[in-house]
Amino acid sequence: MEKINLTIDNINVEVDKGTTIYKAAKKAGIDIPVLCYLNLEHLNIENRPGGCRICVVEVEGRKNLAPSCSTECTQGMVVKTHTLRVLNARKTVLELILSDHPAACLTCSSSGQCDLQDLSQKMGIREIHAVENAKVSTYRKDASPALNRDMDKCIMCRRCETICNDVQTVGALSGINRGFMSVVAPAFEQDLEDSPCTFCGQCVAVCPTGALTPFDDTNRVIRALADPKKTVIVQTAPAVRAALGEEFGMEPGTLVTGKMVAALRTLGFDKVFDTDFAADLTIMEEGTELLGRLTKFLAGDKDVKLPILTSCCPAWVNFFEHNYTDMLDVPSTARSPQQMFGAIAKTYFADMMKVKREDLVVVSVMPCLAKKYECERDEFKVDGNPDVDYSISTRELARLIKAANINFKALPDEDYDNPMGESTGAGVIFGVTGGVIEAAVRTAYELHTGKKLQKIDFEELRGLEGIRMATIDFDGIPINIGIAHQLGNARKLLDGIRSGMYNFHAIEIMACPGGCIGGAGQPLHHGDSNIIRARFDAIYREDAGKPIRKSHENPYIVKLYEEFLGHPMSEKAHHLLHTHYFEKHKI
Amino acid sequence: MSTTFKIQESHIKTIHDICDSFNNDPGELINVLHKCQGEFGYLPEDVQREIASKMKISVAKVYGVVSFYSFFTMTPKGRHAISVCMGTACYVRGAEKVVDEFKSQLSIKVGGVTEDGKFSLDCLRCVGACGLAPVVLIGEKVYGRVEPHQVKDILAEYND
Amino acid sequence: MAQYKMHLLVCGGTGCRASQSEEIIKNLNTEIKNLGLENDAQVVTTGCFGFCEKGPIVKIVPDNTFYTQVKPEDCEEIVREHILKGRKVTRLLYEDPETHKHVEDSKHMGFYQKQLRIALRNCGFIDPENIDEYIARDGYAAIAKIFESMTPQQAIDEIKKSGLRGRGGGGFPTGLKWEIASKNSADQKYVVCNADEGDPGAFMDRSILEGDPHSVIEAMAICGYCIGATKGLVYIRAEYPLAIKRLQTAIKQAREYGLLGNDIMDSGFDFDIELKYGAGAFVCGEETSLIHSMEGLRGEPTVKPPFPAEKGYKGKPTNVNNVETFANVPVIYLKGADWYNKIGTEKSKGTKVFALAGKINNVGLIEVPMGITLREVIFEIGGGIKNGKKFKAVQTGGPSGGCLTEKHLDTPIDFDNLIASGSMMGSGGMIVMDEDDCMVSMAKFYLEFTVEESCGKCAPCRIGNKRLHEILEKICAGKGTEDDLEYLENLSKVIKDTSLCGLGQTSPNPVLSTLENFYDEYLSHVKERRCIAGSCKALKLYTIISDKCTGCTACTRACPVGAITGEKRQPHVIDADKCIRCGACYDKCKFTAIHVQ
Amino acid sequence: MNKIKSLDDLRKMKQSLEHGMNIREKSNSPESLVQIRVAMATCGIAAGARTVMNTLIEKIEKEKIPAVVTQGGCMGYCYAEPTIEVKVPGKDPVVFGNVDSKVAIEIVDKYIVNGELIDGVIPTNYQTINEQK
Repeated sequence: MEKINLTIDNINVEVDKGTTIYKAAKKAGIDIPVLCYLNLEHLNIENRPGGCRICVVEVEGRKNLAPSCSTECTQGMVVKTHTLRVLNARKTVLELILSDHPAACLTCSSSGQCDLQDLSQKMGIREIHAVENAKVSTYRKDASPALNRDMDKCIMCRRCETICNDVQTVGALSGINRGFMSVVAPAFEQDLEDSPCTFCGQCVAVCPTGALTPFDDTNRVIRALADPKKTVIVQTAPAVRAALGEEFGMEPGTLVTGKMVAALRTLGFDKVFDTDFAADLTIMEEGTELLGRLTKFLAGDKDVKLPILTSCCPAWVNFFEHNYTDMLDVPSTARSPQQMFGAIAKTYFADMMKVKREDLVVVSVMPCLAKKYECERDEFKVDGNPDVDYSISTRELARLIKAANINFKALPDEDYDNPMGESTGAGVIFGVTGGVIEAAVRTAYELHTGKKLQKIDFEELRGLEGIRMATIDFDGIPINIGIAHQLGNARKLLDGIRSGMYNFHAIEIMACPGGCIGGAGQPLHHGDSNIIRARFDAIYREDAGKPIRKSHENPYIVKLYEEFLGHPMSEKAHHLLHTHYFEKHKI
Repeated sequence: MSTTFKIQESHIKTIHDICDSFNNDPGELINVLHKCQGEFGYLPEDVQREIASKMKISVAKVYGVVSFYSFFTMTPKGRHAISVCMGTACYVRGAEKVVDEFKSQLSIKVGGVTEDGKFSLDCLRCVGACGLAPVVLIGEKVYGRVEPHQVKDILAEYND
Repeated sequence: MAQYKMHLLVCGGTGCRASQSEEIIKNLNTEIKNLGLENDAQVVTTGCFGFCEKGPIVKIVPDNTFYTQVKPEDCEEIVREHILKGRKVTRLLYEDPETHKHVEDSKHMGFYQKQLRIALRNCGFIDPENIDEYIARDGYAAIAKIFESMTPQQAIDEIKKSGLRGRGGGGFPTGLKWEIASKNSADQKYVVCNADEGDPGAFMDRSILEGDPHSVIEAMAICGYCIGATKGLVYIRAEYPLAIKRLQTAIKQAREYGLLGNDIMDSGFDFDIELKYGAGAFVCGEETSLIHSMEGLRGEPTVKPPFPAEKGYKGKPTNVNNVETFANVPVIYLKGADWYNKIGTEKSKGTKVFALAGKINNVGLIEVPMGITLREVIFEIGGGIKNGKKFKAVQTGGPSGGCLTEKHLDTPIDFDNLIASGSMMGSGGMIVMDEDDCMVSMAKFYLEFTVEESCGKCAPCRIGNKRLHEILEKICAGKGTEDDLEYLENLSKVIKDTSLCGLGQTSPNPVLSTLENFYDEYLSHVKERRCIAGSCKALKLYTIISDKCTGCTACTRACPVGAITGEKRQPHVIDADKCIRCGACYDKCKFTAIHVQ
Repeated sequence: MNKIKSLDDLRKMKQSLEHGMNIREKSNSPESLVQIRVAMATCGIAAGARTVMNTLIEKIEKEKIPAVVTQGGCMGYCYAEPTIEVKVPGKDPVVFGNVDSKVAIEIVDKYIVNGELIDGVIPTNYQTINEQK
C-alpha cells in the first residue's frame, strides 16, 4: 500500500493512499466536527455526501476550504483544521443550518441526543444572524405507527436516504424538490404507511436531529400503569439488556438484565417477563417446522419449500411482503417472539391469573420500532384487542425510568417472574445476527439426530459480515445455512435463491445492523460502530453464562406444552403461534 | 397534490411501450419522463408509479427526479400555456412587469391555471430570443418586445 | 448543375423563427418562382447571424446586403427589386444608430467589423441541415487529416499547443483535460458535450448547435479518437427543440456518410453519438451534476476528486467539454495550432462568443478575439447604450459572475483579467446596464435565480443563498441596516469558501462585486432609504409639486388608498405613509405635477 | 449513399460540392477579389444583361478567376446598356458599356487577366462601388 505523508496542524501523519483528511486527522488525535458524515466501519455503512460543510479545513494551495470527510490526502499536503477562516466558516454555516431549523429544542424528543444541538453547544452559537423574517422550510408531517417524520427539522444530511436505499434497499425515501425546499421524503410526501417502508427504523437510528423520531408510546404505558383495573405485564427483548445501560452512562456492552427487571418492577409492572422465554417457544415451533420440511425434502418430496426463512423480524416480514410476493409461502409461519408472548400471555397466562383478556395489558420493551407496527397488525388481535398492547423502545424505557426518578445504576439485580421469565441461552442470542439460526440448530440437531451436542457454540454462524454462509453437519447430512443482516444483504441472498445461485436449507434474516442489538429503538450509536460490537459481545456473554442453553430444555416451555399447547405445531399452537403473510406490493 | 387523473389500461400500455423503447434502463429515466410528459401533458402520481414499477426504480426516486427538474410538472397546464421568459435580458427589459400584468389579468399566480383551465402562467429561463426581449410564449407562439399594456390584447386573441 | 447568381441566406435560428422567418423563406421561394428566377437565386436557411436585435435577418450574397427586421410581406419587394432588378431595398437595410445612415452591406456594419468568427464560422453561412455544405467548407477534413497523419497523443498535443481553454466557464486547458482522460485506461470511455446552457441570457451554444451542428459532431469524434472513447453523449436542454432537431439530422447524415459509426473512414476507429436531455436545472452545467442527470438521477454534484476524467458517466473515464469549446476544435487542426495561438492574449487564446444583451443597441451574439476591450464590445460592436442613456455596468458570467464598471472598460477581456476584476468569463453572457438599473436589485435578481437553481445538497448554497436573497430584499424594501451589509459580505465569502460545487462557489459573486463597485448605492439604500436608480419601488417617494398642481383632483380619484388630499383647485398633497407607490397618480396627472424620487 | 472512406474521398467530395458554395465563400472577402457588377435594371435586362451575367459567371468559373459577379441597379448609362462595372483590387473601378457576351469574355481575358485596357470604357468621374450613394 502506497503511503502518503502530510501535516495536519503541524503534526506529521503517515496514512495509506486513499485516506481522507478526516481519518488522517483522527489518527493524529485531531477531532474535526462532522454532521452529515456517518461511517459504521464494522458494518460497511457510509454516508458521505459532503453536504453539511461543517468538517471543512484549510488546505495550503487550495482556493476554497476542503470538506475533510471526502477529501483524500495527497503527498506533502499541509492541512490546518482550526484557523480563524475555518472557524468562521464552520460557525457561519452552522448558523445557517440553525436558521432553517425550528428553535424548539426544549420540547424536542431528540433534545439531549441531538448531534446538531451538541455541535451548536460545542461551537458556542448564541445568536443566529439574519433570522428576522427568514423563511423556514416546512413540510407535511407524518406519524406512522412506528415513527414520526417532522422534516422541518431536517438538515439534509441524507443519512436516512442512504440507509433506506443503499443499505436497506427499501426505497421508501428519496431526496425530493430542489434548493431551499429540498428534503428527504417518500414519494409525493405521502405517509410512510402508504410507501414501501418496512418500519425498520434505521433512518431514525441515524438521524442527527429530531426530524425522524420513534413514535412515542410512553404516555399510553403510563396511563395503563396508573389504571387500577388493569393488570400490566411487560416482556423485555434480548437485545435491550445489552444496551439499556448506555442510556445511564454505562459502558457499551454492559449487561443490565437484573437492574432492568428491578426498574420495571419499580415502575409498577405487575409481572416482569422475558421475551427470551417466547424466543425459546419460537424455536420449538420454527425448529419443528424446519425439521418437518427438511425431513420431507430429504424423503424426496418435491412440493416442499426450502429454504425456510426466519420470521422473527417484523421489518423483514414487511420487506418480503413488499418485495418477494412470489415467495410468501417460503418463510416460516411462526410468529415472532413478541407476538407469541402476547398470544400466550392473553390466553394461558390470563387464565392462570384469572384476568379477563381486556383487563390484561401486555407491554413489550423492544430494541425495535417495527415492533410497534407489528403489534398493530390485525392478525395479532382478537376482537380488536391486540395480543401485545404497547411496544416501547429501549430508549423509551430509559425515559420512563428517568422520569420516575429511579437511580438506575444503584438498583439491585432482580430476577424475572415466572412462568414466562425463564429462558435459555438460545433465547438470548435472538438479539444478534446469526443467533436465531444458531438457537434453531441447537434444538433441531438434537431433536433430529437424537444425540446430545458435543459443542453448543456454533462459531461458524457468528460474526458481523453482512452475508454469511455455513454448512452444519447433521450427523452425516450437510445442512446449508445462510445468514444476512440489513435488508440490502437480505435482498442479495433472496435474489440469489430466486435465481438458483444458492442452495440453502435455512436462512436467517434480521433487518438491522448486527441484528436487534443495532435496532432503531436502541440507544443512539451516533456513528460509532464499536458500540454495536460491544453489545454483540455482551449477548454472547449472557448466553455463555446461562445454565440452560437449548430452548427445548427450558422447563417452563416443556410445561407450557404439557399443560396447554400439546406439542409443537399442534392445532392450538398453530392457531396461537403461527401466522400468514400478505401481498403488499408497493414500489 | 393528488389529481383527478385516473390511469387506464391504454395509458399503462403507452407507458410500458415508452419504458420498453428505452430498454427499461434506469439510466434513461429522464428520457422516459420527457416522453411520458409529452404524452400526457404532465406527470400525475399514477403515471410515476407505473413508470417506477415498470423500470424497477422506487417511486420515491422517480418523484425525487420529477420534483428536482423544473421542466417536469405534476399539474396539468392550461389549454393555452403562457410562459414569460425571465432570462436576464428579458428581466432588464421589464419582463417582471409583464408577468405582473398577466397575473392581474388572469387572477392567477405564477404556476397557476385559470379556473376554466384555459390559461396557465409560468416563468421560464432564457428561450434565447434575447433580441426580442421581453419574450412571452403562448403555446408555440412567440410574442416579442411585449409591453404590459399589450397583455390584454394578447389574451383577447385566445377568445374562443 | 445550376449556377446561382445569388444566395439569399435567411436566419433560421430560434430568435428569428420566433419572428416568422419560416414564413419569409416560404414567401421568398414563392416570389422567386413567380418571377422565374429559380435558376438565378437560391434561398438557404442558415443558423444565427448573431444580430438578433434586428431579426429576422435576410442576407444576400455575394453583395453582402443585410436586410433587417424583414417581414413576410417584404419578400415580394426584395425579390422584385433586388433579385430581379438589382436595386437594394433601402428601407430594410441596417441603420447605423449613430449616423442614422443605411449601411449597404454587412462588411461595413460596426457589429461585424470587430468580430472574428471561429466558433461561429459557419453560423449564418451554411445550411445546418445539409452536411454537404459543411463538407464544402472543409468539414470533416480535420478528423480525416488526424486519421491520416496523427496519433492520439499528437492530436492532443496540437490542442495543447493551441492554448484552447474550456469555454463553459472555468477555462480549464482543453488539451490537458483530454490528456488526463486519455491516460486513464478503461474498457469504455465517454465524450460528453455539455449543451445544457443554463445561464439566463446566454445562447451561444444553442446558436452553434442550430447553425453548425456538424462542427460539434466532428470535434466530439476527434476527442473520442484522442482519449480512446467510442461513445459520445450530448447533454442538451429539452427547451431547445430546434437545436435538438438539427443535431439529430446532422447525426443521421454523418452516419449515412460513414462519418459516425464503425470504422470511420477505414481508420479502425468507431464512434457514435447519442442525445441525453436535460430537464431544466442550471446546476447540471456542473460536470458531476450533468453526469448524474445523464444517469437518470437528480442532478446533484459530488465532491471532486474523483474528476470525471477518472470516474464519470457510469463510473467510466469521461471527458466533458461544452459546445463552444468543441466548435473551436476542427479549425485548430485545419489552420494549425500556431495560427490559433496567435489570436488572443498570453494566457487566453482564440476567441470568445458573447451574448450581448440588456440596455444596448445591438443585442446579439458576437465572437471576438480574446483581449478585446469592453469598450470596443459595448460601444463599437454593441452600438452603445440604448436611448442615449449612460453606461453604468456590464454583468459578465451570468449568475456566477460579477459587474464590471466604467473603470474596467479598457481592460482586455480574457479569463484571468475578468477574474481579477471580480467577475468571470462564465459561459459568455454580457448584460449591459444603464443608469436606470439599480445594482442592489440586480444582485437580488441573480440571487433569486441561484436560490431557485441551487440543488439543495450542501448547506451553504441551499440556505446561505436564500438568506443572501432575503437580506437583499430587505435592503430593497428600505429596511436594511449597515450591519446587514457587513453580514452580507461575510456570508458571501463563506458561501464561496464552503460550497460543494461551482454554483455555490460563485453564486455570491454578483453580491460581492456590486458591494465592491457600488457600495455607495447600497449605503444610500440603507442609510438614506433611497434608490439612486429609482427602481426600488418601496424606496420611491411620490410628492406633488404645488406650483404645477392645478387641483384637478384626477390623482385623488386615481389613488387606490386615499393617500392624496386637497381642496378643489388648490394644490394637493400625498401622505407618504399611506402611499403604496403604485404610480397611479403619476400616470393620471396631466400637468406633470407628480414628482418621483 | 456511398460512405466516405478516406481523406481522398472527402477531398473529392469537397471539390464537387464547393462549386455551389463559391458564391458565398467569395462574399466573405470581396475586397481581395475582382468585383464585377452587372447593371440589372429594366433597361439592362432588356438589352441582354442577364445573358451577359451568365456568360461572366461561367467564364470566371471556367478560368478559375478569383472574381465575384454581383448585380446592381441602373448606373445611369441607359444608352450604353448592358453596362458592367469592374473593380480589380488596388485599381479604380472601370465601367464598360454595350457589353455583350463576346465583349464580356474579352473584358475578362484582356482587362482582368492581363490588365490591358480595351475599348468601350465609359469615362466617368465615378468613384468606387462602396462610396456610391
